[in-house]
Amino acid sequence: MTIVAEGTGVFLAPDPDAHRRYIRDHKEKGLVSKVMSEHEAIERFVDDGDYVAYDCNLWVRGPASLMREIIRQKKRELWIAAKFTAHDATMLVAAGCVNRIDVGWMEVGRVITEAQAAGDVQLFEWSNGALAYRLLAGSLGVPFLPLRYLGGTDVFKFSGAKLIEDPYTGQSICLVPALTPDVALVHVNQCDEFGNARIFGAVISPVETAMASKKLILSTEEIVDSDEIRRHPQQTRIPYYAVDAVVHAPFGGYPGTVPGLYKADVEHLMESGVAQMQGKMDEYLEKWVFSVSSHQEMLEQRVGQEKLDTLKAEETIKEGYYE
Amino acid sequence: MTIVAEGTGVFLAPDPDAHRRYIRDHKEKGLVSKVMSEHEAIERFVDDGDYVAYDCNLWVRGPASLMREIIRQKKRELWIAAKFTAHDATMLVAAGCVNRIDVGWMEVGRVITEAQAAGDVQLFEWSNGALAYRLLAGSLGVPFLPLRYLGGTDVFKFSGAKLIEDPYTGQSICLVPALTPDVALVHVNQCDEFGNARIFGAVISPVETAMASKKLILSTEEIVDSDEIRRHPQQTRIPYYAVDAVVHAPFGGYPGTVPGLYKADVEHLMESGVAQMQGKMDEYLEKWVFSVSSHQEMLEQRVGQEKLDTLKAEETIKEGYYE
Amino acid sequence: MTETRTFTDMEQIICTSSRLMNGDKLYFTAIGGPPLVAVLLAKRLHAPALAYIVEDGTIAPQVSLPAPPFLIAASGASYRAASWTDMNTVSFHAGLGYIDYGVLAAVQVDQYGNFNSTFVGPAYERPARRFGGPGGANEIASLCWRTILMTRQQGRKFVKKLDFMSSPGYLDGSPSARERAGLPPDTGPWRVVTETAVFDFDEGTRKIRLQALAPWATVDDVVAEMEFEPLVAPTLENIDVPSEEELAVLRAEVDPTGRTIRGRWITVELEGDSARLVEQEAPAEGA
Amino acid sequence: MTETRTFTDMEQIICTSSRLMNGDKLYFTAIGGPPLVAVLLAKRLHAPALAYIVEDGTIAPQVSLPAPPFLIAASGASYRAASWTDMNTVSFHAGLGYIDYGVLAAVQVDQYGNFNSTFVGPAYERPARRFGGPGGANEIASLCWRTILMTRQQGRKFVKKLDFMSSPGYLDGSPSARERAGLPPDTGPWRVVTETAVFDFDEGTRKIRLQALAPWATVDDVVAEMEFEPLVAPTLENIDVPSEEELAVLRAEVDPTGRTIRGRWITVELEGDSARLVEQEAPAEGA
Repeated sequence: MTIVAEGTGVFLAPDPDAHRRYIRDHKEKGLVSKVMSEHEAIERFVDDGDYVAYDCNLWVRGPASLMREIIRQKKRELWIAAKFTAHDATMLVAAGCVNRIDVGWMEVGRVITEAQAAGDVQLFEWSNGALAYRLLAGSLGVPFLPLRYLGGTDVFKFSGAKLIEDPYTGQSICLVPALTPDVALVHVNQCDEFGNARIFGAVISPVETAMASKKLILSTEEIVDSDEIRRHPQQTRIPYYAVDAVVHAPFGGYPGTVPGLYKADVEHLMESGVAQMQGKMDEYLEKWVFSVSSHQEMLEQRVGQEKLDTLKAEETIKEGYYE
Repeated sequence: MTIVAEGTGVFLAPDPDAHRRYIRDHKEKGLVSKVMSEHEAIERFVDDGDYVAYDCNLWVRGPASLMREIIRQKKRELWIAAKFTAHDATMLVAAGCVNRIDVGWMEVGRVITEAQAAGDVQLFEWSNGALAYRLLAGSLGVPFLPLRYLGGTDVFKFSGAKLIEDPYTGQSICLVPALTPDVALVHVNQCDEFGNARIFGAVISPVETAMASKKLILSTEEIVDSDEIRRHPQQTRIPYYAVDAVVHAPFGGYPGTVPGLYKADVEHLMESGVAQMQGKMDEYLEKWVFSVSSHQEMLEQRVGQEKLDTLKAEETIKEGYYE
Repeated sequence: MTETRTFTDMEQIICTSSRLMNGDKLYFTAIGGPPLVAVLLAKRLHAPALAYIVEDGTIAPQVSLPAPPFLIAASGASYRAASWTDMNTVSFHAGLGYIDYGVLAAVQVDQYGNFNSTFVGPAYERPARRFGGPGGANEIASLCWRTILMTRQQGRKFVKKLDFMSSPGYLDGSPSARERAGLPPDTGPWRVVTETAVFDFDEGTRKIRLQALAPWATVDDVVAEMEFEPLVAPTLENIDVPSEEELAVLRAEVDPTGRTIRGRWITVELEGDSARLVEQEAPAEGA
Repeated sequence: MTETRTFTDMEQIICTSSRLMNGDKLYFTAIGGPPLVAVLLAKRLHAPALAYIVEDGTIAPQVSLPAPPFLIAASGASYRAASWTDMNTVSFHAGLGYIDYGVLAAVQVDQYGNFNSTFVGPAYERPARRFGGPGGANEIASLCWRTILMTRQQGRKFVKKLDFMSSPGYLDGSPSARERAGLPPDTGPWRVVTETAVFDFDEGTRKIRLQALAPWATVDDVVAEMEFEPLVAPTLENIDVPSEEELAVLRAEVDPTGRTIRGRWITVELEGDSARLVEQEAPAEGA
């Protein structure tokens, strides 16, 4: 069972035993309410230097309000997994929160290019699938998983993957290290006060992300009664005992969409794109993050009820989500 | 990356490349109806010598009618994965269909003990979890997966697991080979004519079993319109392109339960238990399998409408399944 | 004031085990038999908030009592769960360190808490008696932080050498034996519960140690029903006999068909904290 | 009878690609951009039964046209799917061999069909231009049986050496190079489609080979827009220019906002099977 080749990338090293100890010592097994404000959730559960994982942010069901709170609280030296994301990384880098990015796919522009050139941010190469798969490994509690891609490419060379001789088939196969983030941010459609959570629609990897991470913050469009959760146990995708914080965040995915509930605010997405192209991310962040004290205040003072009503009204597809 | 220890058990060797070629050459990607009789499905898709996988049979949502058809057609030299099963293995061994069993947990009595002593059946030791996990590996398309149990026990010694030094942590960890059965039998609540299938309730590993196998036969309580399937895509657990046969089999799980639909026939389960203890499995099989030409005939002539109505009426819990 | 109480050996095992369980811990139990009955009893009587997961993917169900017959194949077993998942998913939760206690039954146990649920007899191919296999016991005993084992106090159950080691205790008892075998550290058997005794494990040697005793049994009674001599704790705790309430709930609500709680009958006379054996049935063959 | 037709380079690429697609095959497409538009066009015009999966776990959706704007973040993109799963699940289906064709866009392609979507420029740390990363392209190009690549016919896109190999073609072109790198056998790039050409790959050398040509372009035109000399098939097939129907559907239904189909304008004069270039815009910088 030979190691044929190894990538040279820096990666968050898997340590399943340390992860187990953390879970044992910190998770609440009883049914206790975890409902708290976004401020408290981010303050208590996101530390400077943390590896932060999330999905598909600013497009579909992303933890956008939690990310803005991270920026508002000026968290520093975060490491993120940018898989299948829009300009989240740009916002976080512009705000000075992030200095390491594992790349699957992210919208990139001058903010990140300049930060990379200045040495303010380091990029590490993976792919969307490889990052989702590393999170799967983390959620299985194992230190690595084999996979049948990455090999042969520069992504492999810049990653933490290894090419080995498979002891079962004798053929070459890649291994990738499990990813066990310090904290996961997951936006869900519904959960109860304990954290039993429902997610409606096609997804990237919210369940793997949730279960792979040491700390887990949920933001939710709706807090529903626990009895209602228990009437449809098959809909519960994340169990309460994994959850550290439940943040009630209607429109928490804004400016992205929560399918079945509200459309993405394309106008806003354009505004942020233009801001980054024109080098005006500071103004953008001031307007949307720093000049308001909370997500709720942003919705009221920056978006406005009329726009929110429109985004809801225009999402006419409910089928499969809410009916 | 050293191999520290290896089990000596015989196991179905993983060959992901051969599996891929089979899938490429045999699966239908278009939307074509796969509805056929249980007779045709078993005749076309179960060959003597096949490795057959299924879940939780004779208890909960098992492919009981398909298994009886296998016995009726006198398939020979099958190899089965007995994970979390009742006396399925007993029936199949008594009928002379099976000569190899990978054991997780099965109800065992004199039929299997005597067949083992006579050399008519070989047992290979795993655990429920290890077999479900091997099927997961198969469904991921990889040749093996690491896991953190089996090691140190006699199960390990009698299995096909390997203990290696993990190239990421330096610690000992087990590997188990992927299990890619020749054919999966999966009983589902609902599917459309193409095979898009819904399963309601807690499950063992029907999805992994389905996706890990070369051939896939579904039996279903109900065939629903494809438009209805597409109105709730999140409920589809098995996609049509993996499915080779759809057998309409109301009460297909009998004498087991399909939760939310009908109760298990405890009386019947007792009858089969007694038959096996008294060495009368031949009589049992004659009555319930050979003397009837089909599942439908068994229901009509051996179970009777009154009993079926009672089993349905007594399943008063619909919540979470059908409401 | 004396009082006479009659119960089965299995009822004692179940009651003693259930008293070890708390509402703020998470349990992984075999899907039926004594482990599930003990969990349901604890939940019904002193730990209503107790949550447990089952191999079939059911997470934290709220079984309404009286339990339906044949619980293993009844929708009542997963009623009002927090989540319905699958076998792999709950194993992963155990692997991640979420599950505090595994609760399991064993056919044979050795001095390091390794146990057998595969076969007894001289040779693998010709078992005197073949059992169902480890089921989920191997993973539960490997991945949960602590394991509670339930078995009867009989010489053929506490053996010098297992006929087959289906699931791990402390293996050969050497330091880090479990870790070297690929199992997560700081895990292992925590208590072994029988009708007359509770055993724990010595931290230094990882050998089984008598820790508590039924008031109607002596250390010699217990050791007489073991193939090997266990360690004995300096002070032995007292095991309460099943209370009237426990027995009533067990028989009427948790196991109304009596399939699990049946066993050999034991009658004791109670006086304060002490109990005197009045009568006990001989063990049945193969029980 | 001559006729004048005007279309963008990207419209040509999309139409040519979509004509390569069949209703009885399964496709894995990037979630947006030209690959998805080509698939939607094929599904709308000549292959209504065509099924495709997307990285976000959507299996075989039935997008109702006209497509909603910003499809990547619209529920319309997964409307009436056969199944909603997740990113890992659809990758597993590809890994199991279910997916016939991957459809992807590339920033740079080399002679073995390896491609880049990470950065262009002299050094990794100081890219002239940084792109989003491979996204799902690495897994799609590795696991699907065949890959269709879409890119513009420009010298800076067909390069001798990639600035970064984000996703695999035939790697160094040596026999079994992909297998030695851990990828499944019998997979690899199948066609590269540009506005003027379709390339396939020589079976022996695995080198890119000009296989079809737009009627208004010559082999020299194509080769002039490549850093290396491709192989040329003995007989070149003819690429039809976008039909009026294709353009109408593209513009009105598949990409009504025009975000994907925009590009440099090309005007040709058609006469029977031949077409004469009337005018074409110069390529935009960075397009």
